[in-house]
Amino acid sequence: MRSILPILTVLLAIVAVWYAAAVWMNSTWTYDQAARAGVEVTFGEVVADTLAQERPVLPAPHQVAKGLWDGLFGQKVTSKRSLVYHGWITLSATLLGFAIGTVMGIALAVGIVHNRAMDMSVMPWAIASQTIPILAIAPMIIVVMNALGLQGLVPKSIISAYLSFFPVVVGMVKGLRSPDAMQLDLLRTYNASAADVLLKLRLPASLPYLFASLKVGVAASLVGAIVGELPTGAVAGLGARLLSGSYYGQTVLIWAALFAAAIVAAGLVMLIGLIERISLRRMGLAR
Amino acid sequence: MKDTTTSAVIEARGLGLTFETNDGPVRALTDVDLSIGKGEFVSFIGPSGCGKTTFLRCVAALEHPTTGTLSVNGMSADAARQARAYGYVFQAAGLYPWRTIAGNIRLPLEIMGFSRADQEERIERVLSLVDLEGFGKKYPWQLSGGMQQRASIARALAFDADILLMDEPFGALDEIVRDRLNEELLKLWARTEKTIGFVTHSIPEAVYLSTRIVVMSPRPGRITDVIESTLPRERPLDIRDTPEFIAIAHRVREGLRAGHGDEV
Amino acid sequence: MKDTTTSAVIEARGLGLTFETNDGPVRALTDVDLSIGKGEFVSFIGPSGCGKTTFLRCVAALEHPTTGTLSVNGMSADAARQARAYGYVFQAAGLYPWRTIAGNIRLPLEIMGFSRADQEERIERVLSLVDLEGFGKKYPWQLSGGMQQRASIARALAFDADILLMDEPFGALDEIVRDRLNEELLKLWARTEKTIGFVTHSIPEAVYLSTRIVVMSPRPGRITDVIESTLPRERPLDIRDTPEFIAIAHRVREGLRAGHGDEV
Amino acid sequence: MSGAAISPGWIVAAVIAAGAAFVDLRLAMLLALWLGAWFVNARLSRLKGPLPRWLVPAIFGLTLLALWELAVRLFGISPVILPAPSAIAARIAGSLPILWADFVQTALKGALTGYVLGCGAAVAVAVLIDRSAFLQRGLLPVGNFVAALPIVGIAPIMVMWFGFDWQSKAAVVIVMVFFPVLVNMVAGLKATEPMQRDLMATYHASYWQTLWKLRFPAALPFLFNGLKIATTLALIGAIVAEFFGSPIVGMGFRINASIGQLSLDMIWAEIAVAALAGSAFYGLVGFIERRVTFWHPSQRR
Amino acid sequence: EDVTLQLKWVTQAQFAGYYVAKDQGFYDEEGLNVTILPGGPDVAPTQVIAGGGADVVVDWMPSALAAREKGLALVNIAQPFKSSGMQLTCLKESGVATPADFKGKTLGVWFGGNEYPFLNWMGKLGYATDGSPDGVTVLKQGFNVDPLLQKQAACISTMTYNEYWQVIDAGITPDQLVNFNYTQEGVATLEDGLYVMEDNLKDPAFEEKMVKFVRASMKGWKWAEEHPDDAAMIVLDNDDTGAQTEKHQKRMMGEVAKLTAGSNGALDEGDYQRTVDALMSGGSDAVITKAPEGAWTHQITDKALQ
Ligand SMILES: Nc1ncnc2c1ncn2[C@@H]1O[C@H](COP(=O)(O)OP(=O)(O)OP(=O)(O)O)[C@@H](O)[C@H]1O
Ligand SMILES: Nc1ncnc2c1ncn2[C@@H]1O[C@H](COP(=O)(O)OP(=O)(O)OP(=O)(O)O)[C@@H](O)[C@H]1O
Ligand SMILES: Cc1ncc(C[n+]2csc(CCO)c2C)c(N)n1
Ligand SMILES: [Mg+2]
Ligand SMILES: [Mg+2]
Repeated sequence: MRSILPILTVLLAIVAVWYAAAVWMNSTWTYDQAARAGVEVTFGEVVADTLAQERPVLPAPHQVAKGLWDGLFGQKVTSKRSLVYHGWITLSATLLGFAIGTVMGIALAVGIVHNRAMDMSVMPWAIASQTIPILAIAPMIIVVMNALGLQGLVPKSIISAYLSFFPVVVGMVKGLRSPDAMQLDLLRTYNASAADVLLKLRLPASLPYLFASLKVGVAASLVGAIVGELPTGAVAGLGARLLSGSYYGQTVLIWAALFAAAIVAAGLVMLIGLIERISLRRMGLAR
Repeated sequence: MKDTTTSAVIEARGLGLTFETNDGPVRALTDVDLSIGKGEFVSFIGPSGCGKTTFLRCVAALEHPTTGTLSVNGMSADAARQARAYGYVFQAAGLYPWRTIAGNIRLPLEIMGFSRADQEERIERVLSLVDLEGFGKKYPWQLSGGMQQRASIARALAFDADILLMDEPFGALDEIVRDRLNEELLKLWARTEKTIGFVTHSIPEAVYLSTRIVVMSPRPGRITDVIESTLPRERPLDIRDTPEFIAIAHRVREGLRAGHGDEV
Repeated sequence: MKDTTTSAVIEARGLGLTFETNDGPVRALTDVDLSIGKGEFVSFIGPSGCGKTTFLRCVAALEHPTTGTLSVNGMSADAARQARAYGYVFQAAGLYPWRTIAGNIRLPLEIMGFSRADQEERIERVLSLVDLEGFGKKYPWQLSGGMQQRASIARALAFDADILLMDEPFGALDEIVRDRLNEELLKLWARTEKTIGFVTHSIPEAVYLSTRIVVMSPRPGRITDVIESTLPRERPLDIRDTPEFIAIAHRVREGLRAGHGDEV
Repeated sequence: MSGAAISPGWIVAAVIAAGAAFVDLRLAMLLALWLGAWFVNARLSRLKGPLPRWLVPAIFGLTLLALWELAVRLFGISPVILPAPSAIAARIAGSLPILWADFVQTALKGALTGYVLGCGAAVAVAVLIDRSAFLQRGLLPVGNFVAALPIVGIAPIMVMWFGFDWQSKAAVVIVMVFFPVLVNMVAGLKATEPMQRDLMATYHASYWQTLWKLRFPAALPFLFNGLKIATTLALIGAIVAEFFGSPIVGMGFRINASIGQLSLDMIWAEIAVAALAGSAFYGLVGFIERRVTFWHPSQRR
Repeated sequence: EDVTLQLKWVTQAQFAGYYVAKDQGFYDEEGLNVTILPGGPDVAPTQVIAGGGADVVVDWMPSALAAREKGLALVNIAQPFKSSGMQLTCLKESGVATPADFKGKTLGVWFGGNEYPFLNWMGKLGYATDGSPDGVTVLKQGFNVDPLLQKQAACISTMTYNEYWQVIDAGITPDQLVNFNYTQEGVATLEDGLYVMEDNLKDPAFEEKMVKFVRASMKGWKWAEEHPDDAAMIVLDNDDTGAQTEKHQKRMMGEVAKLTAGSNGALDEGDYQRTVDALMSGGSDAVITKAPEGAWTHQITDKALQ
């Protein structure tokens, strides 16, 4: 609750800057149109016009808010014009992808930490895999998966997992290696098995890294899910909304979809933050 | 021949260890010859940096000697570690911050597969042995330095290994508690016939506890003197006022001073 | 009236501190009344967990008392901290792993804006004071436990604060080094007229060093006895064999035992 | 560990390969190649010295390429679905000037500029957030929100705002790398121990002194996590942003234009350049990390 | 029988015929169960059909022929679009009135297989497209008309039925614009045709299926031409993104009807030859280097249109 005031302050500042920027960025069009029509415009008219354009360069906050409101609450959630409907489609692919990516990422990190051969060979190629522009191979992934008889949620989730596993690997490799020498030595004196070292030392010690990675990973998952929507003809989901808004120059629609996506992402990140706080507290690490 | 090797629980011959560091090698141990028999209580004393910790770590197979041979329980140090032959108390408490005190003591018990009931029972016992009843549910950072150290002693005692390696376990304790724990340790030793390697900086403590006192000296770390204690096994606290005790303590102090002398 | 407050460097009245923990409050300090004058050397002794560290932390304004008042140098503890009135030696070494030993000692000097040349000179001086010449370029993990502790003492001495708060600084050192450092500390104290608060577990150390010895007792942490030393300011090491010394030590031991008694 | 060479795992693997031979001989060949290479690598990785550091990943990569080539040939995969590595190599050799021009446009101008600015901004904001509890509570949620905007949505907007050239790509990269670096840096700035902070308090170190001498070094292991993840994101970001409008040069442009021509060899040639550049960039950041966080347990194996 | 159709672009009136055929039950009458997959900027229909993701695709002839030369044997089995709808739309105020004014100007072009007619045209006009001073500056344009509105480009590519109207809707009047229609400039290439894999055609069952499909699809197209508003509504019903507007789709249907008018589905050999000539005339930039063989067939339409 204490955060309400700061958030509001920051939001207010942003909205103020935003309005100013909207007037500034959209005024070119206003002046151009006036020149084309051969009329003079006063500053007041310019301001009024810039905040109500149909295809603004930067839509005014209230325009986006209205677009968001219409999209979220303006219709039945099952309607194709509802952002809730599209958001849900994207969210489900995100969650599945995130789950796959996280499990894969942790598994790979565990392998890398425990196996020298894997450490040396997998990591460079995991890095290389991430430099492949996803939008370029997404269509191929979809085509190949399609040939394997997989359609719908799964191919999108695979792309989403592909983007999210990497931050998890990088963070977890570091986290799993973060216990100091004495903490490891202690377990060696017990001749603890590798599994024990993992479960009782490396995993708990890696938690701060894990949560930082998960936050990045879940945001990446969402991007992956949205990207994954494009090569399937972008029929539904926030990615489809973004793209179709873009085709028809419906700037407000783009921004509303963009905000919906960001709300989903921020919600997921906050959820992970919450889990982080709870688990750190339960482990006595929150001080 | 066979006899001597089986009775020597820890046997070091020409042991040496050199660390490579950013500004040249550091000879932490050279030419250490030492044989510790079953049921002995051997203390290591010497100026800081003389290699006491390093030697204990070699015995525990946490460090690998660069020269010489070392056997523990008739096998290699590593094999002994794998047979869980010893309990080790580190110089710093090293409790896991995400586990409560009881959880920290439970750690080795879980790993070694003790039953749940047995775990609880042992935790209770060692907590009271080190005077920490009622602190089981606290986290390490909620304890004072001395309490943390006692918790780490409790952790090493919990699983009853035959060999105990203790690196300045009582360093952060006041005299009274220290006396009490010294007595407890002696009782435990007498009862269980454990073999104990014990690093300390206190001469009276070394003399009071040990059957043998190893005096070490630094740069390079080596053994300069080994003093056999002539005190009886049964040792009430006031044995420390006997002339015999004072004589041994004197000899240790001389040894220590000599070690310091040739370098300061 | 004015006079007494200015001459008391540290003045605690009815000081109390209670920690809130997951299983109930812990009363670490209650009703502590203590006044330490300029140039005094006050030792704190008591069983582990009795609140010695907590008291020192209150004086250093690292912990905030829940009841009572505390003034340092005539101002609030926090103001004194901000005036960099003291050097603090923690119970654990707490060196920064990314700095060499010299770098760690340089840390407060950088922060307090000493000139480069002055820094080098001071580092050299304190390194030799704690017998660590030649280890300036090593990293903390390359040092033994005792060496790390000495490095942390050097760090606190480097910037010459008027008040020194030392939490078991010599805990991990052997008797010889400890004696030497005790002597050095006394010399430093005599030379500089610093006010020193010193936590120790060693009764002889407390008696040898202090002008006053504060005996504490746990649960709840409180002062049970304050013993004025009648020893002269000039103290050769062999003062420890004088009857006067032994008498004071005896009184301290009795006080300690009493503190233990009413809880065990 | 030492017995791994003939451990049950290997026997199981061999049996699987043999079993596969009954199903499909081609599959068995691929499996056998894979297992053989892994076996060699498992051996090599136990050697000491700098050689395995390079050899092992190289063998691993070559194996992947060999498997790929073999699979394409054995299963007769159409070159418009997946070209063979040999075809890609031929294309690379034949198009060096184009690839270089694209690389300069996308990787150097777009990705690198954006990376530097974005990471810098994230570190600065992390410090700001850390500095004031007010901002911490106000800015972090808003920052989470703004920085989680999906690239697909922001790229067209950036093109509209900053034009078709590399500036808009750099802007996309800034937004993309911002979040991972921010999150890691914020976590890193929290990662000091109470006693380390207390020590600074006893010196009455100023905020900036504490930041510079304690929290920043302590945050470095986390920061580098973010910086490493950001290297790959920067490249993807710059390339993908070109899909939404670009001059007729650039890696993303080339990939996008080649899809219509079904020149998959060209697409993969660009991907190869991206992978190479990305790995080199990542390697560089990793190298710097090893240099400056040498003291962290994870670097002291 | 199942048929999967991959479109070249998103669900819009450009593909009304197929949606109408499905909605009005024309496919059902033929006993076909047709799945229509929308496309988009990230969907290359050629790749989808190569990967087995579709039986038949809607594509433009330049990219189909380019794919054929790359070894993907695509065959045109029907050509519902008679004329080309592509044009270059310029703002008058940027100083473009005739092709002679292009020099030094920035022109927006769609890539991804759609750039060939443009490159061919520039070749004919003698403009370099590599950024050299005497030529034109080419931008790979995104998917909307913003570059024109923001004056980032003097001209952009538009379709008569889509982007052009977006410019108008944005508030620019037709008299402030100059249009260069590819057909009028004599560089038109054939647009939306139906393509299948050559090998499949040898299978009589597949052939039979395609006959039914083309017949029903053309029926759909002709229905759409006659009922443009209803067709637009059918398209809207099938748009899963919910981003299309009624006004825009109705107008698009009206324009699309002009392009499909005059085609009964069978490919006109003359049109084909013009397209091939245009594509081969590009010199070093030529899209195809040799005249394609067997790139089209009347085998299906002949049977379908009996
Ligand atoms: N952060 C904390 N949270 C909760 N309880 C604490 C905390 N710090 C200390 N305590 C408790 O306060 C009491 C006093 O602790 P303190 O560290 O002052 O003891 P000490 O006298 O320094 O002991 P030692 O000699 O063992 O260092 C102990 O019971 C301890 O458990
Ligand atoms: N990891 C290491 N790398 C480099 N040098 C080391 C390392 N560990 C210890 N040393 C050096 O080895 C020597 C012996 O150290 P050791 O820890 O065994 O001393 P110690 O006798 O236990 O001292 P203390 O009583 O202070 O704990 C010291 O000079 C130390 O600097
Ligand atoms: C990547 C890509 N960019 C542009 C087009 C051009 N295009 C062809 S049909 C159509 C819809 C009509 O407005 C458009 C825009 C394309 N096909 N693919
Ligand atoms: Mg040691
Ligand atoms: Mg303490």
